Amino acid sequence: MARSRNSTSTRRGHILIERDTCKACGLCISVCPQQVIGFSDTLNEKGYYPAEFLDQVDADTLNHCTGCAFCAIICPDVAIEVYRD
Amino acid sequence: MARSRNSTSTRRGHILIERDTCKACGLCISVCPQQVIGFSDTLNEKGYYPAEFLDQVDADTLNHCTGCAFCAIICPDVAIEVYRD
Amino acid sequence: MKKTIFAGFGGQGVLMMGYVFAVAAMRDGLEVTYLPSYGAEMRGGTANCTVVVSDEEIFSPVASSPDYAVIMNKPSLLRYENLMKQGGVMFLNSSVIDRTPVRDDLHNVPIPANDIARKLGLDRVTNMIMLGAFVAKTRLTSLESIMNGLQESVKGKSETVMKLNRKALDRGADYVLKGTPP
Amino acid sequence: MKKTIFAGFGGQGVLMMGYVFAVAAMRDGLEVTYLPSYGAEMRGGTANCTVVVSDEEIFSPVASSPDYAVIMNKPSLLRYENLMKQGGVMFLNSSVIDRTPVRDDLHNVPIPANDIARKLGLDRVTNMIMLGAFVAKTRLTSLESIMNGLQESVKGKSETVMKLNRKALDRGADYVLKGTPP
Amino acid sequence: MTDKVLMRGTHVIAESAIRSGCRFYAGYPITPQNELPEYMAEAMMAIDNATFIQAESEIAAVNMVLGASMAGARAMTSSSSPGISLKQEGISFLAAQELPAVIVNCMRGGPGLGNIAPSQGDYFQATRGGGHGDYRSIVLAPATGQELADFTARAFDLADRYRSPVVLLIDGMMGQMMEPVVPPEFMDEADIPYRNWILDGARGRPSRIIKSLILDPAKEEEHNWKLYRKYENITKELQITEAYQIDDARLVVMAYGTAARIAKGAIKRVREIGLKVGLLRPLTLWPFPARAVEDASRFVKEFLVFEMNTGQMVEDVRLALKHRSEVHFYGRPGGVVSTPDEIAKVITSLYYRLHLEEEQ
Amino acid sequence: MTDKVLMRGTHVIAESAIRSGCRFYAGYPITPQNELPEYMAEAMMAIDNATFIQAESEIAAVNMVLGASMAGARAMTSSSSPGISLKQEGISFLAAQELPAVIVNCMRGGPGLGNIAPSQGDYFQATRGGGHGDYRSIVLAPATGQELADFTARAFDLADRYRSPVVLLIDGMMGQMMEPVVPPEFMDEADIPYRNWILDGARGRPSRIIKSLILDPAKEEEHNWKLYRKYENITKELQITEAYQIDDARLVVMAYGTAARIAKGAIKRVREIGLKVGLLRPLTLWPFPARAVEDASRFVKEFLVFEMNTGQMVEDVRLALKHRSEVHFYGRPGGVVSTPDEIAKVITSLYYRLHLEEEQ
Amino acid sequence: MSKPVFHRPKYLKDAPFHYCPGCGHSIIHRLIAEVIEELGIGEITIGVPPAGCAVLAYDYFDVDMGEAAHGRGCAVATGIKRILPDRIVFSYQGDGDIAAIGTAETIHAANRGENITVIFVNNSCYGMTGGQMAPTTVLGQKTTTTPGGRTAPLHGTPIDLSQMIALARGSVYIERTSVHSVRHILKTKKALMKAFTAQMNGRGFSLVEILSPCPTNWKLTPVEACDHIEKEITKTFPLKVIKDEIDADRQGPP
Amino acid sequence: MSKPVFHRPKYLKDAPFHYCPGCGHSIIHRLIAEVIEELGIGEITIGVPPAGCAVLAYDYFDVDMGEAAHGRGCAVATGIKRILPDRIVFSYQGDGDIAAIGTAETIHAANRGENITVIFVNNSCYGMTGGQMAPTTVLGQKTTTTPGGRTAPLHGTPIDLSQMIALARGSVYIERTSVHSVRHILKTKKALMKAFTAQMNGRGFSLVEILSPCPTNWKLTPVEACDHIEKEITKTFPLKVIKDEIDADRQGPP
Ligand SMILES: Cc1ncc(C[n+]2csc(CCOP(=O)(O)OP(=O)(O)O)c2C)c(N)n1
Ligand SMILES: Cc1ncc(C[n+]2csc(CCOP(=O)(O)OP(=O)(O)O)c2C)c(N)n1
Ligand code: SF4
Ligand code: SF4
Ligand code: SF4
Ligand code: SF4
Ligand code: SF4
Ligand code: SF4
Ligand SMILES: [Mg+2]
Ligand SMILES: [Mg+2]
Repeated sequence: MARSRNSTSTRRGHILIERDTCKACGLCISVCPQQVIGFSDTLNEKGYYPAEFLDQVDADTLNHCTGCAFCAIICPDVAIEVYRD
Repeated sequence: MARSRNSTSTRRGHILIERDTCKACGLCISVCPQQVIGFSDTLNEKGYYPAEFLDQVDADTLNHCTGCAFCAIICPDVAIEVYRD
Repeated sequence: MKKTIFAGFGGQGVLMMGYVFAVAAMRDGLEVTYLPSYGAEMRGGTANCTVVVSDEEIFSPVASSPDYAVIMNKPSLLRYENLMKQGGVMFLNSSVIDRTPVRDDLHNVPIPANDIARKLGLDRVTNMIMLGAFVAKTRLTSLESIMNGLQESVKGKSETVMKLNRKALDRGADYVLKGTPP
Repeated sequence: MKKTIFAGFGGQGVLMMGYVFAVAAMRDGLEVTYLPSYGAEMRGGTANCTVVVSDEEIFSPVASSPDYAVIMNKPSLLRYENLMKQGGVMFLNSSVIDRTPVRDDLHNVPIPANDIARKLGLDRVTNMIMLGAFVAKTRLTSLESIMNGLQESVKGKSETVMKLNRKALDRGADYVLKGTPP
Repeated sequence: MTDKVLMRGTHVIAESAIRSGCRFYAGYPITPQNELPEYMAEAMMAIDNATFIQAESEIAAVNMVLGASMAGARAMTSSSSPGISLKQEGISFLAAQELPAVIVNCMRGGPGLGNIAPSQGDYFQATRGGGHGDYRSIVLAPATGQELADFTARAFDLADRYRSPVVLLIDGMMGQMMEPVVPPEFMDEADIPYRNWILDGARGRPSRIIKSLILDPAKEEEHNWKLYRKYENITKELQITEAYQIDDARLVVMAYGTAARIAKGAIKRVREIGLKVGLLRPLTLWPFPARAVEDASRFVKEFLVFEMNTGQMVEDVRLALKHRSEVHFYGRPGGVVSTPDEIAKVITSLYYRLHLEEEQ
Repeated sequence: MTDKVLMRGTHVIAESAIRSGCRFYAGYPITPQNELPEYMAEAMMAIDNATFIQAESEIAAVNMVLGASMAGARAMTSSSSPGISLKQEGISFLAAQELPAVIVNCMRGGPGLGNIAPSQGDYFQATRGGGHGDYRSIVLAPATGQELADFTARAFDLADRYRSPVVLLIDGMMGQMMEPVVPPEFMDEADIPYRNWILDGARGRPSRIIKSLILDPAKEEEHNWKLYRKYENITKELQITEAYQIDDARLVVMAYGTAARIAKGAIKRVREIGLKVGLLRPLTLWPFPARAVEDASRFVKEFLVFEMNTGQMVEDVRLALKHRSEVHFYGRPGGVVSTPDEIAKVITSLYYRLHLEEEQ
Repeated sequence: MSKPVFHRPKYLKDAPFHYCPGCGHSIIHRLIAEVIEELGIGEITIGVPPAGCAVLAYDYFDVDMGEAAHGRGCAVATGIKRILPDRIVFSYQGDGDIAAIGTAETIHAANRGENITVIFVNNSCYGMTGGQMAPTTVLGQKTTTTPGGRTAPLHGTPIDLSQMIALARGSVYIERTSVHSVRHILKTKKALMKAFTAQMNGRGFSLVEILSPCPTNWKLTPVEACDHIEKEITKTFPLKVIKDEIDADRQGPP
Repeated sequence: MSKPVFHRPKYLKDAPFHYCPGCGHSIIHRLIAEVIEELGIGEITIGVPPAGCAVLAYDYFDVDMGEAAHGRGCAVATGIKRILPDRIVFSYQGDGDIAAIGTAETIHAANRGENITVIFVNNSCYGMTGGQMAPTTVLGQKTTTTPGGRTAPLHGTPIDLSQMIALARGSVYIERTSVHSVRHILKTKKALMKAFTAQMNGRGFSLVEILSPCPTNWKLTPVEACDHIEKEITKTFPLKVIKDEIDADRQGPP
């Protein structure tokens, strides 16, 4: 699996956020231990700036998703799917 | 005050029972420590055989009213007045 | 159509009297209504019921001007005397009613029911004595029907009790028919 | 009688716009009704209000075929375009509405209100910019009345804030009257 | 004849309900209908899968019935006037959610706490919907022990057929009085029509919702008109009356329940002195039997409405008559039970006043 | 002019109540009237001896009001349809105990949970007494912000004068809409008429009882007729209508509240095309202004009743008309608010249908 | 010379009680009247009677009395007290009235800390309506709606409303007493004194639950009924002070 | 190959929630749906939604759902369960719904030991009607009917209904949890599991009270709202198992 260049650990999981389901509550961001979720800077269909997974395969993040599912567990709108890689 | 002939102690109190107010519940009789209340054998206006004070001045009772007011305290129909002699 | 009111004190078996009579009349094939007094507010008060028997549809089950009254105590006499239909008949439990009615257009049948009952050894059948007298005099039903009614209403009563009841009914009937003294 | 609907997203100050306009019109001596959307079931949904001004009695405060609409976001455009009276005027916050109306019998007045507001340094006055444009164009009331209305509705607001609002109103007005670019 | 039993009105209803398949009863004590829950308490215990609950309040009772009805049971509650007032929200919900249920109101004198004597003060409440919104309950008004039996059975059928609450509107006298009665047959539970709308778990079918919240006014309007059409249907199909000596009548008395019994007695008396008076008795109060009233108005020009209240059904009579005949009213509110003699006097004096010239 | 304020209907009622001496409010949240208790919560805090209670339920609220009224306060509660259903027992008690109180029903679409849109589905409940027994509440139906102010003040006066519950029957739109309003004057509490019946402790006078339990039917009947006479009096003294262009009208529309506003707009439109149509608007729903309707029926032979329900007031119109004129009905239940245009169309098509021959 | 040591209290009207022989309501009425007299509050007291056997309480108490609908005593008392905070307001309620239909009104009045006194007469049945099960009916007790005796699985268990009310933070004084013996009657009077005094001092919600014999519906003689309380009912409803925070500082949050 | 470790539960319909951003109702819905799925009871479950923000719950749960009037969830659930004792019945109620207008229905259902599960969502306000004070509103909290913040003397103190219900002898399992953090969400799910399982085993009344953020009416961001629960609300409503008698022998008298 391709990893981003300057990350020290490897990505063990990833998440999918349903962009148009997200209401930008920010809870996932607040609970992600790896801080790999942030807000998008474009509006979604509903009119929110939805959450966005930063640790994409080719992204340049410091930490990496562990697949812990914290984000999904707290997401009120069931907008997140979590995968262990 | 005249006392009954063969009583050993003296009467220290007496009660008045409103005959027609009494409903013959028998509670006064059950609580009188001196057992100086009983049922009358004639009906009152309401149709009950009301309670009756046995320790009248000239009555022949073993025990004597002490004026403790137990009877009055428990009488549901406030039919009893108590006097200390 | 004949209206009868049964009235007395709470524990005098007044409702039972009316009920047994109503069942008996029903089994005789008559139309019948039975209306008990009700309402818990009348704590320790009087109990009464009205039975109407008729060979045609009964309109009002209410005791407006009853033809007959079976009166078990004094307060009931005071209360119902005025209601009676002119020429009506009042069966009075003379054991406890010391007063005679004031209206002179009524027939009064005094029965010393408590005394008779005590003779039979059981205060509780006072009502059956009154009922016996009532049936014997009014002929609204028969003592046999009453016994059937009784059987139907108090299922599971012992033979002895039924016999005692029968005796009470008979005594009541005898008293009013033959003047048998208590 | 003129009906205007103000519509947008929850936090866009839509109800305030309508309210201030209604107060202004009232102070001008007009008859006026203001009807907000209500109901907690519309969580996170659109907000709107209808203001009717008239020099005679107003019958229905409801937004049936409004003459004007002040539209703050796209969903509101979709929702209200069809309702508009023929020949009506729609004031569109073109900063966020990327779509043009489909009906060709309406007049559209696009105002890049968010952009103008950002220039003024305060996103929150977007609504005042739209209101300024609306008033300037429709002349249903004056900017002075609006300022009075504003004063009356938001008692205790600081001088600075009021000045900012005034500025916003003017910018909106200027934009539609003189085409002043944001 | 021999299968007749002498039964108290409340017991007749309870027993008939059970025989008609009622398997859920929830109620709260109130005089003069206490013997109904008491009978149920005993009887339901003996039946498998039958529930009696003495609820904590009338409101709880009606909402339990609503739940039981959702779950597919024939369900019933009973109370008397003040308790029925408390059930109004629940009845509105039953109507809105189209849930069958039987509600017995054993009316007493009122308003307020009033008394426990027989009365007919709740006619408006029952027929106009004391709850909120556009809805109706079917309202039945039996007047004899046998009718109590028959109409209780019928109430459950109607409730099912129309998916609607049905009110048995009686009074303290009807509830307490005993008359010879042949209770209805025991219903085979298999005969209760299949209901394809109940909530019993979405096994092998899509999940279901029973609700009355309809946020969109257009859809709520649709629902309202749907209910309305049902009510129109019921109005067409379910007008029940008893007519007594009205063929040659020149005055028709209208009364229901206990009042009707008394009126009948009165009519019998006045017939004996030659007065041409008849009785038209509604057995359905809603739908009000307007057709029968209208028919009668073709040949009778005078109506006397007699109610045990200050005048409620009289409005429906007026509406039905469309001013074709005169309507008079006699009422005794507050729990007073008139005698046939009293009503006979009322009838007689009215009759002579109206027909003086002709009678002479 | 300058003392006019733009106020929401619910706020107008709350403020006017306070100015009219209302010193006790208890209520329970329900849309679309939440702003009324919210306003009270804030305003009452600022007044000495004034009480706002957010009750645990509508039932608690109405019974708190009953207590406050017994103790001599001008007291009010408010709710919307389902909550008003729950208050029915309490309202029956208020009426029976002859206690003044003001009850606001900000009607929504129903029955059941329904929705929160403006509706007039509770007309029957309000005017016929959704509670038990023979009683009535005075029912007022303002239609503008200013009327809300004036009628709130009047409601308290009427409640006191007749010792009766008074219902302000409005709808969600009236409650939410803002209009310019001149609130009523602050009432001097000393001007509230002295009440010689309140419970405030038997100091220097015999103890008093306020109750509605009257076990003796004869006495309860007496009480019922006493209330009835009061109701007759009110019916004589308190029929309020607004007439709009009925002098030459050949068709009269009858509507109240929001429906009347819309109808007025419609009439204005059809007048423009020459149709002779007027509006007769009841401002008192109970007593229903039968006199005005009867008067109108002398020269108008066609009536159109327009309600935001499936047909309720139409019964009162029929009763009042005594079949002297034809009655037509148009209704929109469930929270749908018609437009003046829609009603204009209804009027026009009816008008032409009725007057075709003449119009040609 | 005889000295009267027991007299009819001033605030009991001179009317015979309609209660059954041996009914506890009568005793409780008298105690309340005594307390009112002894506290000197007869001219500032307003009582709220229930729907229940004590529905006619206004015929006995010689103070202002305003009737409440069944179960709504606490709501009505709240309304009165808020308008007349310097008067003494009590509601008198049966166990059906208070612990069934009136559950919410009672708990919430307590929770608001309404400065009223509630007398809760627990006779473990619906007396007035003919002896149905009450929420307080003890297990095994036969009533007209528990013909075979109350059992937990069929009818639920007896509810202890006073304990629940004690959890409501606005309640300051709650005691359960009884009137089945002279000693307990005297204790009950003390409890009533304490409750009314708490109100006079503006302390908040006070309630005295009183176990009370209902010989009629228990189908016992009055003497047996008193015995039944002693031996049976107190097992389910032990007599005790359930809460006493009369002297607690109640200004801050609880 | 990626393995999904979190998916949308089966018994949630594929409909977007109408709740505000960060609303706890949404999380609780999902947890219930997960529990229903994991226990395999989706085809025998019947839910009763409240009047409250969750009034549309039937649009989300893919099980049979029957609407109750405001506050009457426990009464309706009782009716359903008695008719279908082998189905699983739950009611879902807000704090206003259950602890104000529904106080009596809830306490008495618990007291009867109805074998149902109640989910009691405590967001310390009336969410749906716009944020009025609820009985559970904590002291100091500003709501539209406590504009200056709730104070004990003016508005009474927050009510702890779960504690009261624990006193009802027919209740077997009562726990208060929260959904303001991942850890608490997981605990909440466990509590729900336990409650539903208790019902499946016929043990009696179970209730899970869940502290739930209402960012909208608290006027906080969702993240702040969660923080507020942790720091403030749990002071008044501590998280704990309030009662666990699931395994107790409940045949005899209590
Ligand atoms: C709304 C309403 N429901 C029911 C009744 C009937 N009712 C009158 S008193 C009573 C209960 C009496 O029991 P309790 O409160 O324990 O008092 P008790 O008679 O035992 O002293 C009931 C159910 C009523 N009057 N009003
Ligand atoms: C009888 C009745 N009264 C009032 C209402 C209005 N109402 C709907 S939801 C609600 C309370 C909502 O609060 P809560 O139960 O705490 O639920 P939340 O919205 O906070 O989840 C109220 C009062 C109603 N629908 N029915
Ligand atoms: S699964 Fe865990 S690490 Fe990955 S994004 Fe979610 S919270 Fe962060
Ligand atoms: S928790 Fe869910 S709704 Fe909230 S920001 Fe993250 S993805 Fe969006
Ligand atoms: S006062 Fe005491 S001793 Fe005298 S009769 Fe009464 S109980 Fe007995
Ligand atoms: S206690 Fe009173 S009522 Fe009872 S028997 Fe004695 S005197 Fe009579
Ligand atoms: S029924 Fe019981 S509570 Fe009622 S008066 Fe008789 S003994 Fe007292
Ligand atoms: S108002 Fe509160 S409880 Fe309701 S949906 Fe919004 S956040 Fe959730
Ligand atoms: Mg009791
Ligand atoms: Mg809430």
